[in-house]
Amino acid sequence: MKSLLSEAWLVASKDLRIEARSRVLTNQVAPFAVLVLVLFGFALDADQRTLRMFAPGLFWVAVLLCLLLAVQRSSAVESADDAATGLRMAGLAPAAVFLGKSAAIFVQLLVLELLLTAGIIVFYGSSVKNLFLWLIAGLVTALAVATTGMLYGALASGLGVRETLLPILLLPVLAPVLIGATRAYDDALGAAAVDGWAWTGLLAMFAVVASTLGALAYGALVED
Amino acid sequence: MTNPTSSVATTGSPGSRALGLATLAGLVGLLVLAFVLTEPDVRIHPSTGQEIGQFDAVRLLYLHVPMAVITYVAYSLAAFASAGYLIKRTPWWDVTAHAAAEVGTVFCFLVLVTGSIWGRPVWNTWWEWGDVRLMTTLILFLMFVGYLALRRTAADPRVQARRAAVVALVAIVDLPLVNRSVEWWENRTLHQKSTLGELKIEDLTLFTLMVGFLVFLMVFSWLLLHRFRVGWLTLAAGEHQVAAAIKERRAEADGSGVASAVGETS
Amino acid sequence: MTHLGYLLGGWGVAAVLLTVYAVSVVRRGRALSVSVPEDKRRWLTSQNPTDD
Amino acid sequence: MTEDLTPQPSRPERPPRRRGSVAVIVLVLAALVAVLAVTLGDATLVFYEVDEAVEQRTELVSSRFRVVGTPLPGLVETRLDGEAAVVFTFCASGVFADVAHVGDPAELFQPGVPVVLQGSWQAGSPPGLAGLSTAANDGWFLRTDHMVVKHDNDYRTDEERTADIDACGVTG
Repeated sequence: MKSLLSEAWLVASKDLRIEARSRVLTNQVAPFAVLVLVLFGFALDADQRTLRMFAPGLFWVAVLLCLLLAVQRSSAVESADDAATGLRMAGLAPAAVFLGKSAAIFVQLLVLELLLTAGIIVFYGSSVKNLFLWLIAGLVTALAVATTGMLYGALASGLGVRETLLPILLLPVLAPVLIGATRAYDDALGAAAVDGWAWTGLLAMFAVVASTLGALAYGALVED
Repeated sequence: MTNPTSSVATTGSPGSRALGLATLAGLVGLLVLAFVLTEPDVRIHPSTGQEIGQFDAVRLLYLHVPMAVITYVAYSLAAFASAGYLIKRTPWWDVTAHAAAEVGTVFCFLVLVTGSIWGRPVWNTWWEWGDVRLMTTLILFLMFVGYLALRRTAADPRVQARRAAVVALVAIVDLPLVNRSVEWWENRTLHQKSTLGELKIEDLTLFTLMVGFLVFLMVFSWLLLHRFRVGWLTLAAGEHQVAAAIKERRAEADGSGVASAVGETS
Repeated sequence: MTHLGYLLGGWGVAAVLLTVYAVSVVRRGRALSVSVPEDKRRWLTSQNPTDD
Repeated sequence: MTEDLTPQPSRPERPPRRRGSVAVIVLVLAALVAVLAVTLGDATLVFYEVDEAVEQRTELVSSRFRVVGTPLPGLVETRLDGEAAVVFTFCASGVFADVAHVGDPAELFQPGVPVVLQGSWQAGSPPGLAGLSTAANDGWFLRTDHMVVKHDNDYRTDEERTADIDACGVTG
């Protein structure tokens, strides 16, 4: 168990170092996320009340779009120069590779969520009414979508049509997560009267199952 | 038509032809039951004295409900065969899973469309976001659309089969939610509860629905059989082409003396 | 009959789609059958095929 | 050229192995179903019933929601803010609320048949309140703009199924 975690940490820190050096997150994904928020603003005709009401849903749609980019990036890093073979040859447990790469996506999503929260406060006039719920729901949703995204990233990788196949495979599976995360943020941002904690519980369960399933299935998916 | 070795090569066999004819006869029978023999759903409200019910729109349910059940059957079979493939790793399981998923998706699409057409007059809406069964069915459909998209990639068949099996197994998680949603969200969702579960149906209406199940099970079986054979032929054609190509190259090699040129002896 | 348009639409779309799909499957089968020798089409053989 | 290069009939790509992990995956999937079912059951609230909507009026005020109930006999056709509206009393579990529904009602809409309405609470009285015999008249009404009929699952003959209809005090 200890070695699994330390191997996962190795993989995660490797991916994060690559992201830090390539600056794809800061130079491309983050501006894209803000752009999505701005586009929603244009589309909804800049009505502050409407925007505030729909801010939770728009927030999570933006996160899912960024997730697609992050997962594509994560697989692209491995397929370039056949680095994936290198990883396998290094004798790392597939579960550790899965958890490590998911953790790297998770960290990137957290950065994006912070940025997007600032974005909806500035552009839509939202305010965080329940800071603790905002934090916990943001963490568990990021975990749920990062692990699910990583699993489907592995499913779609190496087929030559990853860019188009990944969204159609991944987004339907994440539909329940989108519903739950939106309801949780409805509560956290005071956009609607719902019980955000009940939904956060659901999201946490989803995250646990997705991590377990991903860690178990990843090995079978990458062995070729 | 009945000669299995007729000059036209088909995926038909005597059994499948008999099944096909029986299915067509069954469909005609179902149409007569659904449109001629059964009554529209009308009753008198006990207190207001007004006519209430679905009226003739109920005739769409003899189509919609059996197809929904067949969708469950098809997707369950696809998931079962996918699990079978992951354990046995033989093409038979993979071809079965693919065939069941494809036919199931045709049925699932029709379930969504006919449900929508029924919902417009009866519910007053083509689509209702406040209905859990509608949402879970749509997600199920989209997940299997993704499955079929994955199957159309030009990957190594074994890689593709393995990944498709995982996609099908994850997708099938949604199926119990679709099926049980009307019970779990009993007073929270628009969809009516199962009629058969509580036996709130009788006589000719029940009989027609049962005939509907049987007929659409036959339609499904016929389509599955032929779709399976198409999948099987696709595999065989691939192998046969490779074999023929090797034979051809070999013939060329023998003819031009390449074999001796490269020092091979036979 | 009330809602006749909806009834025709619902049954019609099912009939059309199922027919189109069935025809496409049969046609795919015919096209492929030509390129496969008869012994690979095991539903044509008289004895029951073994599971492989 | 003694070795046969033609492809062999398909055979297992490798012997079956790790049945255990397949079993674990199946178990995890089963757990996911259970988890989704239990948590969704707690967390999802697609509709409020009329009595819940009345009870939680202070929390619900200013938000849009769906509410299910049975319209009582006595429909008043009127206008609200210049649009055609139908005003009636809505009931579930013996709790009443007044409704002003803007726009065309559903084709199969009639008293005694449960409907789901989408809208929000408004303070005041709906127009045409005086025409309702069983009005709640509590200083609030539901202003709704989307109506769907909640159909039941009963297809029996009149004698048996009428006994089951939730009358909700619909006494004519």
